[in-house]
Amino acid sequence: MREIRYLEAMREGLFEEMRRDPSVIVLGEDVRHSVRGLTKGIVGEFGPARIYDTPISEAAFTGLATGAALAGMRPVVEYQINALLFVAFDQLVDQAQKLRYMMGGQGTIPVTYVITASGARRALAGQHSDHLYPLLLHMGMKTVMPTTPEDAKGLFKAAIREDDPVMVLSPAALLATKGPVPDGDYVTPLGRARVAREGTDLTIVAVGPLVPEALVAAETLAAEGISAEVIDPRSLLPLDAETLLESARKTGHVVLFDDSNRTCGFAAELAALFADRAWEALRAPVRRITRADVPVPFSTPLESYVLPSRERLLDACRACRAAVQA
Amino acid sequence: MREIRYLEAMREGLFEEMRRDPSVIVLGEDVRHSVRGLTKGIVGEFGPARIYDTPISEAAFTGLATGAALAGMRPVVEYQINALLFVAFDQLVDQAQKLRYMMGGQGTIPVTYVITASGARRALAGQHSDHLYPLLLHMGMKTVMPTTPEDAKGLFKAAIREDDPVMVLSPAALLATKGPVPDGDYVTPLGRARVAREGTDLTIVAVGPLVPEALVAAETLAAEGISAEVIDPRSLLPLDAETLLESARKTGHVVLFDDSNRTCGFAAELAALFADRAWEALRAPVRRITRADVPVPFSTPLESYVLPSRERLLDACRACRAAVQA
Amino acid sequence: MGELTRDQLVGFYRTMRTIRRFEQRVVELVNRNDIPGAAHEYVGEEAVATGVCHALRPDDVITSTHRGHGHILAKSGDPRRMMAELMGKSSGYNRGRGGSMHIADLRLGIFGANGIVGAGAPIACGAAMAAKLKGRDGVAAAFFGDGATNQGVLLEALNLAAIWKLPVVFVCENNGYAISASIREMSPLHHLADRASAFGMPGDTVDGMDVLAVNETASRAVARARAGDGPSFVECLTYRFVGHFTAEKALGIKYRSDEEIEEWRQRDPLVTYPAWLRERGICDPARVDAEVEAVLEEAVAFARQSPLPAAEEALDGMYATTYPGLPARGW
Amino acid sequence: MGELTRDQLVGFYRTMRTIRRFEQRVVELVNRNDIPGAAHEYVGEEAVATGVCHALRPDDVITSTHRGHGHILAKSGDPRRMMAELMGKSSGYNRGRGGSMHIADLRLGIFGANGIVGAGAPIACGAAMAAKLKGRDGVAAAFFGDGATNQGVLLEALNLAAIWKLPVVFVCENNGYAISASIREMSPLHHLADRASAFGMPGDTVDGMDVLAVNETASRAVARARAGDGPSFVECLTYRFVGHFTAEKALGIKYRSDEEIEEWRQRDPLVTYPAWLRERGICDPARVDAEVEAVLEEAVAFARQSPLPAAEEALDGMYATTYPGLPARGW
Ligand SMILES: Cc1ncc(C[n+]2csc(CCOP(=O)(O)OP(=O)(O)O)c2C)c(N)n1
Ligand SMILES: Cc1ncc(C[n+]2csc(CCOP(=O)(O)OP(=O)(O)O)c2C)c(N)n1
Ligand SMILES: [Mg+2]
Ligand SMILES: [Mg+2]
Repeated sequence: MREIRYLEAMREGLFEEMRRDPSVIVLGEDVRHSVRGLTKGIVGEFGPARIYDTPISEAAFTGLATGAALAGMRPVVEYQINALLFVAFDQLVDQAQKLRYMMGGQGTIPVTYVITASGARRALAGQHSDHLYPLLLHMGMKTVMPTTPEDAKGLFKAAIREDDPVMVLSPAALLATKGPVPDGDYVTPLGRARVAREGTDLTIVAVGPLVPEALVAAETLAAEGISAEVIDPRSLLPLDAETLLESARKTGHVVLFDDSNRTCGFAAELAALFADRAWEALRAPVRRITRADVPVPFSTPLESYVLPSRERLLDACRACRAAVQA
Repeated sequence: MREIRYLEAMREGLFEEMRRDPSVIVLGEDVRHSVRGLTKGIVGEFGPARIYDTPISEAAFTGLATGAALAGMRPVVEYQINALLFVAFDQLVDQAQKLRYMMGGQGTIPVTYVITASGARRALAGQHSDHLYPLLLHMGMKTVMPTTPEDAKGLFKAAIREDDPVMVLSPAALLATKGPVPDGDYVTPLGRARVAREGTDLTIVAVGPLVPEALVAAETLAAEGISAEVIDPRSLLPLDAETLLESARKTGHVVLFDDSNRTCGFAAELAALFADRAWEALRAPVRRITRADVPVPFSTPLESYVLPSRERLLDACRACRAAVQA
Repeated sequence: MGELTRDQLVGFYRTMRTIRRFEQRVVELVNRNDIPGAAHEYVGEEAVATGVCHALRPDDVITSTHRGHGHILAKSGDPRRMMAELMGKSSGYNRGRGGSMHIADLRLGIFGANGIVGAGAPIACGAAMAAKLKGRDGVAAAFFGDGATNQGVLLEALNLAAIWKLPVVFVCENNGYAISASIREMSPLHHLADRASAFGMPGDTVDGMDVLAVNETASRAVARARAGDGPSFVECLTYRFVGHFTAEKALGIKYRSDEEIEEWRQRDPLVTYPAWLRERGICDPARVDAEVEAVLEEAVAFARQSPLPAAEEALDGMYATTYPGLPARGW
Repeated sequence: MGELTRDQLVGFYRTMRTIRRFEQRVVELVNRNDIPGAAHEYVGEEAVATGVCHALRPDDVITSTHRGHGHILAKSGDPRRMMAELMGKSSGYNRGRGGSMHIADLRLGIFGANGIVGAGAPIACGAAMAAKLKGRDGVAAAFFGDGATNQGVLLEALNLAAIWKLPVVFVCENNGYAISASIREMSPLHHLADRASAFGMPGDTVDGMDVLAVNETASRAVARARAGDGPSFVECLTYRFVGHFTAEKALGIKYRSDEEIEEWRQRDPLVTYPAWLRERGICDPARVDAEVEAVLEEAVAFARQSPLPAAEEALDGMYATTYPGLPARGW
């Protein structure tokens, strides 16, 4: 299979969907010149009527996408950073996400939101490094975070075709990674986890930019005689709980490796899930390795200390196994 | 001890703090005429320079409170409903909550936010019934939810004196309830849970408007021979984890009874906490009774189905005990 | 615009009368607890919704507010399904999920009442953009109050509509108050329409108690939008004769003088307009009144007879495409 | 306002030169990876921050933006602690926590750069309100870009300042672009200052390449605020000679013509103003240049020599009052 970069795979997906469906339009800041790279060349192929540079009015253009979607369009809205969700928050979670339900099931709101460089990049500090998916999950918004080029294209295309609002988070750390991507049209369905590595002793559920880290950690653990299974949920809502639980039931040991804040974060949700539904099988407490609950600091040593790290994951995995062997 | 209503206790607390500290000012919609009742009579006693009716500009007046606090004032900001946090979200969690940290610890931001009728009242539907504390906790904002008149006054006063942003949530369902309130000045410190009822077989952690429900349920359980301990965290962040864990270690059985959405909610955090730190003592899975993850519907049968109920709590408690006895 | 026909003139009255009587019944039903929750009545402001919506085509779109009944009725909303919704019945517009603040009928172009002040404005912009992109000449009207003119998203929406020349009419219902807050204190402007020029669009202030004046100004704005000339802002000076919501009395607050209320009541469109119709011999308003009564009688009866939804339905329909475990139950 | 003294005139130049050379060093240091992350340089816009901040008193407050170095230097920020912050050192203004987008010095009235467009404006309003309530005649200036004039919270803040007559000066740095988006397309207005009247305050448009013009207009606005006459809006027409941020070149995007850039460069205040000073015999700019060089040399040296913070400090200082378990660690 040909190998292409994650960002390029996303872009292919977007172009394919725009060719397929004339109701797909794109809105966002600097999308014509494509500061983020996702929309490069789009005006050339699709003309100015399908791509809109917006003013710095995130609340309004988010709401506009909702209205356009209710009226039959299929907007793709790009946000430059996670923090922009804050200023658009009411329009996202209190309008777009709620309207269909509140209207008694009338209409559909097929909007795809995409944050093309999601989460922390290096040294962007407190307002440019958040990874806010727990807030969206709490409010019921469908959210995916692909971690391979193949899934990036497949999940983005699936999101665009979905008749509900879907947030697509593309971790900044993965945009330049290369991987095999099938030719031709395909989608990766929402709601299916990916077993990134099989193992028998321990389940690591890793999210987004942490998946490659978890895979490296699994190699280290293998050398120590611990066979770790690494699961990439990739679709956070809907969540493929069965695949996660199955793995936990097999290994009896779970470590969560999550890129969001700790309190009421995604790892908390997973821990609650395992504690409830894999209870019988668990042979050690479920451990969470997450971000610390502070804004991401600027200086590199501070930043590294606050973000989840492979070292801490390894410690947690070892402790988790030791707990039982002891 | 004299018995007064919850809302009246809050109001006493506010007036006392305003007398005590001239830097306390009040901002919010309709606070002069006091649509919510908290600020009734305030203009009369303190004059118009300490109380401001705001335009419907939640983001801006939230930010204004931040700036005023950095410059030495101690603003109390009232929001009429939880949903107003959505439109002010950046100014709350990305500015007020983060600034001190991002500035390297310079300054203090002693703002108290208060939602005087928090959570669901009857039949206010999808945008007027949210209970959003998990979003705030995830972002590190100190948050309290008193459930008795005594705590309402004590925690509100403590919040006003706190040198950090604190959200005070007063559950709509409790505003009219009466209870003993000490005379004179006192505060209820943040970070201490309240054991609302002692018990030995099962720990129920109940939040906000659900505490009285849990106490009634505990009576029912008592009649069935199950001795339930009911804990009211009242301070959600900082959380008194030790009191919660101690109870869990004593009873070995935990049911969480929470008024927020389920996914990545407060009950998820607690379940993760117990699964991690009370692991050895737990004798059954930790069960969560929460809201369903849909906007609160309008019609009464639908609304009741979606909100956490005493019946479901009882079922969960019985199942939790049965799991072990079987 | 052209002359208004007799049918149109009578139609204005029928709509206004329907709104007034609908709201009066709502008050009764709320007070009797047959309608739960909060309802924000439109009593006194009927000429605004009527004048504007009669300037629209059936395929045009509106977004409404917390005070939405009038807009919805004026856009041909079915009083039966509205009343059923207010009572939380499964035959209601939203199958009982929405209640007063969320009534919608997408097929009639009613993109929903909205519980959040100002939030409907960008949604209207989106509907307008869709019409434009699909090569239709549809128009969207966004209703909002005086208080909403200080909500950021609304101001942002004005700018978006202007730069993209969207076919939108922004209808500001200036009833002088946001709950208890007088717009005189909440805005430095004498005419809220003066905000329009700062967003590059024409702004007009019109007597919102005069349905003909509202209709004329709205028709001009709609025609302008339909012709591709972009958005307009229409400020309608009006007044609510009642409290902010049905339950206001119980709060014991008073922020408007009796004289002020009385002055505005003198201009009640439900008094002045039928008098005008009668004087000119255009119709006998009493006939219309009787028709309206029958319609509302039936609406209330329909709503009463309809069943409540089954509790378990509460988890349906959140998503157009659903998956196992979605939405999460709370137990 | 009165005549400017020779010291003041020279001071303007010293500030502008400091900003220019500071930013040029920042570019070098970013390119060498001595400064991590993103820096948004103020090159070309020096006359704005300088003209405005020299109209302020030390106890006045500013709120700044993502492009904040110029504002902070002009408000007497210490280049050493700024440079240290940019390098993430513990001697930096924010002890390494903030970096370019969050530099603050509360004692100098610098209430922070800000990573969110428009977010500083209401914070400035709060500082202004506090000054007023404390009976001081302090003033707050809020800096923001052309792009920020379409952000809801900024528009809301204009209104708040107007109705409460807060002593605020809203300083719009119109450099023509928000990243790649031309304000010509993003706003229907020719003069952004025209938005001011819609919020009940005077709006002026001034040549932002002319430090004297900026200072004069800003001084008027500040005097007005200080006298209790309320807020003003000052639009400064300016231009950034460089990319949106240091890394822009790597993106390979082009949204401004070479001619346009060249035209503006002709008006470089770091060329025109020292020439004017020299012509008038007010001072020898080369002397100032040498002083500035020495200051910046020392700032870079100071920053380089300073230690990085210890990793564990990352969990300190989030709260003024802390509790067991707060903030939660991630492991
Ligand atoms: C963003 C937001 N802020 C506050 C509220 C609470 N609230 C509901 S209606 C209302 C007053 C609205 O005033 P206006 O826009 O003038 O409309 P009117 O009620 O006068 O029709 C307020 C403050 C809300 N629903 N949404
Ligand atoms: C609310 C918000 N939206 C978008 C961004 C991303 N962003 C950072 S700077 C910028 C452009 C700002 O333009 P302008 O206000 O004109 O300031 P300038 O950069 O020209 O000084 C954008 C879009 C942001 N930081 N905050
Ligand atoms: Mg009003
Ligand atoms: Mg700009």
